[in-house]
Amino acid sequence: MSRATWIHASILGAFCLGFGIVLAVTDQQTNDDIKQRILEDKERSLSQVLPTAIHDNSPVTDTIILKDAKGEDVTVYRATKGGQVTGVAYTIVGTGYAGPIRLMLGVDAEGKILGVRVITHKETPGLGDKIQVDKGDWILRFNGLSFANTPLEKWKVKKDGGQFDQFSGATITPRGVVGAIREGLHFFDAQKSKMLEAG
Amino acid sequence: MATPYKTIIKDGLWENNGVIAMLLGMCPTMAVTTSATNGLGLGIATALVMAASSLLVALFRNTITQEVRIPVFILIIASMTTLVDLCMNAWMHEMYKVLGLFIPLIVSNCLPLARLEAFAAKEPVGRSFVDGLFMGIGFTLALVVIGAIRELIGNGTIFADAALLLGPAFHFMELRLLPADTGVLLAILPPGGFLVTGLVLVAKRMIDLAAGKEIRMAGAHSV
Amino acid sequence: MKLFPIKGGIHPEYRKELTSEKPIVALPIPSVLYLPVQQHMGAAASTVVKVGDQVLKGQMLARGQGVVSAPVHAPTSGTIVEIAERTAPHPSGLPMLTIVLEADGKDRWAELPAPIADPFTQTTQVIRARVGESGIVGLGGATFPSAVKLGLGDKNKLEILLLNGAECEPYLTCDDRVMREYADEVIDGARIMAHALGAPQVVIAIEDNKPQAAEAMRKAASAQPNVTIVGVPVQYPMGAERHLTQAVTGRETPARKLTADVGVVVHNVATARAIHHAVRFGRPLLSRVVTVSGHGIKEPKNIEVPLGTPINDLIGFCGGINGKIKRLVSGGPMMGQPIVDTAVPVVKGTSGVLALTGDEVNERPTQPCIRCGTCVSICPCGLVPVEMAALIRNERLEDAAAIGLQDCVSCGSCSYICPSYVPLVHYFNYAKGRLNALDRERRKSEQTKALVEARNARLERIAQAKRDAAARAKAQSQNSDVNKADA
Amino acid sequence: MLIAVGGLAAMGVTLGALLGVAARYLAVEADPLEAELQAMLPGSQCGQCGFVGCQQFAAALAEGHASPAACIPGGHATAEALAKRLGVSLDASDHVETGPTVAFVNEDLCIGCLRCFNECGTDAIVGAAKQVHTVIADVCHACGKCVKACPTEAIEMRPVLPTLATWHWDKPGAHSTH
Amino acid sequence: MRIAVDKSGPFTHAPTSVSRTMTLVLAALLPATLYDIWLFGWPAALMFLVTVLSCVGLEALCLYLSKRPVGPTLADGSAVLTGWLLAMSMPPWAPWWVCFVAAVFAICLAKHAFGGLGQNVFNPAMVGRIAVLVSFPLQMTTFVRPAPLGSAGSPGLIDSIGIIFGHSPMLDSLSAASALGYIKTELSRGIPVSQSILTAPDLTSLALGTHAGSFGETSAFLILLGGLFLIAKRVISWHIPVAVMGTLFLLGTVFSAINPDRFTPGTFQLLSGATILGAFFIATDYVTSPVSKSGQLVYGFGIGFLTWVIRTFAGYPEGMAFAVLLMNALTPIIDHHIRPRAFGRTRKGEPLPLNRGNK
Repeated sequence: MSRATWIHASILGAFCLGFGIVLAVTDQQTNDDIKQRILEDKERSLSQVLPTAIHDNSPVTDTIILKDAKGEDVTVYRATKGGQVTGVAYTIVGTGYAGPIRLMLGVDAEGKILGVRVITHKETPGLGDKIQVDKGDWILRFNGLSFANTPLEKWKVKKDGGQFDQFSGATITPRGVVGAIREGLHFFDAQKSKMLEAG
Repeated sequence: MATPYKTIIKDGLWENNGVIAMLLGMCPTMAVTTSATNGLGLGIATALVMAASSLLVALFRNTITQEVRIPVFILIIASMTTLVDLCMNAWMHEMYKVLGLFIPLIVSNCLPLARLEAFAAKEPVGRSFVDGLFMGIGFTLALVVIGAIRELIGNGTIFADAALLLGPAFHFMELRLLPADTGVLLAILPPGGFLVTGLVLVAKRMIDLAAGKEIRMAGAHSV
Repeated sequence: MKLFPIKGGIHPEYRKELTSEKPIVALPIPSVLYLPVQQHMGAAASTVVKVGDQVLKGQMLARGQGVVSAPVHAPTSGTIVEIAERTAPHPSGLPMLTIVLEADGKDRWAELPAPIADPFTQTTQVIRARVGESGIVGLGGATFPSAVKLGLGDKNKLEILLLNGAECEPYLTCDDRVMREYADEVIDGARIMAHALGAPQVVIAIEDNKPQAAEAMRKAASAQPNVTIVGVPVQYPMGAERHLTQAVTGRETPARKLTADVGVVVHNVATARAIHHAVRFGRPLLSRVVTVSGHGIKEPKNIEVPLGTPINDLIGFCGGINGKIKRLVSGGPMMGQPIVDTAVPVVKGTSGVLALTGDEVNERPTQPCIRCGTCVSICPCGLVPVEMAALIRNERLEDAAAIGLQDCVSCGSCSYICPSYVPLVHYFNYAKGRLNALDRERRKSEQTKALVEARNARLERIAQAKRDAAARAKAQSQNSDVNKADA
Repeated sequence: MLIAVGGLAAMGVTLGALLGVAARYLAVEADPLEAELQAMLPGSQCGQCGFVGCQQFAAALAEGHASPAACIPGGHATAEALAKRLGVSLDASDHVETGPTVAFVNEDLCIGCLRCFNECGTDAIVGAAKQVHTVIADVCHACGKCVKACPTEAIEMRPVLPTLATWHWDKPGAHSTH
Repeated sequence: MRIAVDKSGPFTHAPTSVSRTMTLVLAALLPATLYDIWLFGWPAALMFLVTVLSCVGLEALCLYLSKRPVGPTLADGSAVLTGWLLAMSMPPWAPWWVCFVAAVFAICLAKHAFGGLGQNVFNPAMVGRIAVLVSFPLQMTTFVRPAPLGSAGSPGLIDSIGIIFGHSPMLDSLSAASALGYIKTELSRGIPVSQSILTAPDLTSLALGTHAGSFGETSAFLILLGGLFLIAKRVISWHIPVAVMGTLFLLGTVFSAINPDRFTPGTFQLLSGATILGAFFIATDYVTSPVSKSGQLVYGFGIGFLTWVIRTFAGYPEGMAFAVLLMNALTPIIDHHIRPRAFGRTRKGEPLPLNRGNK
């Protein structure tokens, strides 16, 4: 190979090496911070369905994996206080108008809903997105409900004979959300013993 | 050869603006301008990357041979983008959560590469830095304007969530100008990006025409 | 006889009733006749008379030049008073060499060539020569020298002589009247032509809106087993050569070929009559039947007009102009040409003189095209006029040519039907002319290049020759120096 | 981490070498476009395009510094061909349509000096010393060099008027009346 | 006499004009419109007026701004037609501002930004409809049950002004889903089409409009008559309507036969979702459809196919408007590739071989 070829090769090689080192160093420097941030993110979102008052642990790290009715793995985050499980949170999926709606459901040890939040959805903006907490308080009406205080046949939207309002223009989205929560409570009932086993 | 600073700044902000004159970097423009805040965030990140890469390229411009310049430029842009990405993630996490998805897009934005080729590879360090910076600021301005219009029409707000990006001190920027749920949603959906960008282009041409300037037709390269 | 459909076409308002019942009347010989030397497609004829010459009726004034050309004869006896450039019967209004003949009023015949007693025993060459020297051209309007067209049988095996009596242009009734009044002459001419062409069969196509003409022709042809009269549907442009061929025979003439290539030659009925006169009586083409019509004419008429008669005289003979006219047209309203000056003469191709009022023309300002596609569905040539016009508007002439501009026969159907009044045909005429001009430029550019190269080569040769001569001279002088030194 | 950095550097060296080799073996010699464009020009070196000669004009065209419409003797046909080859659209405003012209010798002023005769690239001028010269209109390509060469201003460029053979309809809307 | 010559032939012209064409289309729409106004009462009449007047007003404004003659161009009737068709595609009680925004998109954006009549790539009325459908899904999917003028459920003029111009919320009890929307909703909760179609409006009801739906959907029968009138008057040809409806019917019938639980039958596809309005009046828009007949067949097939796909698989229950816009985008390509066969040439444009059809 000629001299010129070696020059090109060494220039590009040198730049690669140099920037490689720079990036490696930066990565080292930021790695811990980034991990910390991600943890904080998760904690913050979990805190919406598992109020900080009911636990003294970090639910993000206290997880168990259970199988749902369909046999799929579900990660359950557990809130404990003094070693007692006070609440659990897990992801539930409902079928919306435009695809799956993923929600995080928090339930206390008695099976009462602590909170529900939407994680992702593809519903029509302005119509189906009222299930988001920042677009309306519809999702908050589930707080405190359980199979104990609301009979099973009422866990439907009004149109289907249940007790939950649909919002104007959209029936399918609320129906999907209500259905998902109903299934989520069934899941809690079925796996209650495993969930509440002291970690 | 040295271009006056004034021309560099004017070019970056208006005459040769990356988005509304050269029609470069349309992909991030369309993707992030659903709100003014998003536009601002990506704009700032892009400006940082551009200023840093212009500086570096100008610094090494006599070392880099013609044959390998493109890979080196791309390497520099990619490295700067990764740097910004990492640093933002670590230390400006709220902003990162809003923009994280779009920051890697800076690599594929052809505006930085275009400026490296057209300017930084030929001009001295100081001027190149200013060019990169002001091209970036021009890009930011265009994104903010397009974002603001889309946000206003589509959602009735301007700079919503600015505090998430800039810190709690900037809550005052968050304006709601129309009642909730009355926006023309189309504006914040993808077609709205094209429509509003088109209208902004028209506006620039009309201003230029009114100022008696000759309209240059830009070749539309977009990535 | 089984007919075949043709694609597209329109049904304009025909307004033939203005003149269809008016028998052909002869125009009195005008005092002065203007005879352009080119009244046909091809090369202009060259004058064989000079100013001051006394000429007799039927005497040749200008001789055809080359293969595709036709002579011009004196329509009456008189004196040549001028041979000069005068406004041609052409939309450009440009001048053309014109022989001006002052009639002496005596209308004395020159000595004519002997009649061909039995043309059916003569060779094609004899008939063609007679037709050629008689100055006969296609009288339907195309004015292609008929003798050339009669020679098509040499190369092609022809089956049908298709006599075009469709007369699909609105207003015009000259062919209609000729068929009604001179059916025998037309049939005889057609048979002579078929003989010359070697075509075994003659089909005479007449649009169904001329039943009397068809009847007259049928009667005249009753004794001729190889002559068939067919009625074709009333559909413009049925009279276009290729379309008529397709309607009657079902044969579609390939692009850039002639109908003769599919075994058919088309001639106009009036041409057949002219050939009958030339062959049977030796009379050259001196006059033709012209329809003078339109609501702007006081008394519309069909007139047998000596060639060279100024259009002014024709209008005067019809009582003059009636009220305000919008357009003055030579030929039919669809494919005719505007008349620039009423002083221009009737020539061999003038089938009509129309003075049209605003109502008849129905001209309106052009509106934006709404892409309704009507022009596409009615185009008898299967073209996309809307797209061609758009390309031409943007000066993309080559692209317009690529999608069929040169296949356009300028029938005018698209312009006629356009609800936005876009002058489509005008665009095509412009583009065709411009493309021709560009072609000339291109040829000239090539010629220039060749000339420049030739000149450079010549200069180089001269320079080389000079250098050689100088070298030789130097060598010689050196030699002589050496010689001197030796000496 | 070290592996990643090392890998990146190694990739840089390899790709750099490859590019270097490619630059050597795939180098394009001269611009073939220029030669092609020059071949399309009349070659009369008249200089009306503003360049010294046809070769310089072709070079400028290839680099995009000249308008394809600048060649006057080439006319519209050449302009279109050049524009097509260059892949640019011929803006109507690029081309000042002056119409074709042809040189004409005023016989009263011509002194038969032969200067124009020597200038003419296409041998369109005929004449001999001390004889009045004439232009063969068909061969004249309107370069205008003879006009400049004439010491007595006996030559002028006259527009070529349309004839019955060359006339065609104007573009609709180009003029309100004819 | 010398005469100025400014124009080549022909020197006669058919008694046609753009405004005549537009008037015929409007006439064809009139019976259906009157029927619809009767069916949905005063609010519908106001909605119709607002939409049409907005379009005409905005057209005038755009013409004025672009310094073009306002009067003569307005007289071509194209703005009225756009407004009319737009109104036909709206829910009968759509609020005024939805209509106005739709008109802005239709006239200013879809039509004038492209250069005005004849220059637009996309069907203006459908651009207007899609823009508001995407932007205001609530208002655009709230349909009322028919309550003919004079009947108990029909609001008076004053109330109607409140409904269209005020903020009086529409009573939920009055609202109902369109037929296609109903089927889709039921399907999403697991009720098979074969079952829900029994409770959906039947074919007679669909044809006569005695069910909820957009303006142009609820008068299918009269729209069909109007369409046939246009074909008879040669304003439109049969190619596009037949291709659109034929494709839709065929796909519906075939797939319904394969799986009646998932797919609605062809007849239902034809009569619901303003198919007939779309096929005869929307898809046949001159400006945005191909000019050649064979191109029109391809275009119509594309609309039918896309409509079926969108209705069956996509998020919106009605798909005609989207399908029309998508095929509008393909019109230039269709026009480029599908031309009529030129006389004497093959489809590829080569001259015909000599002995074809000869002997």
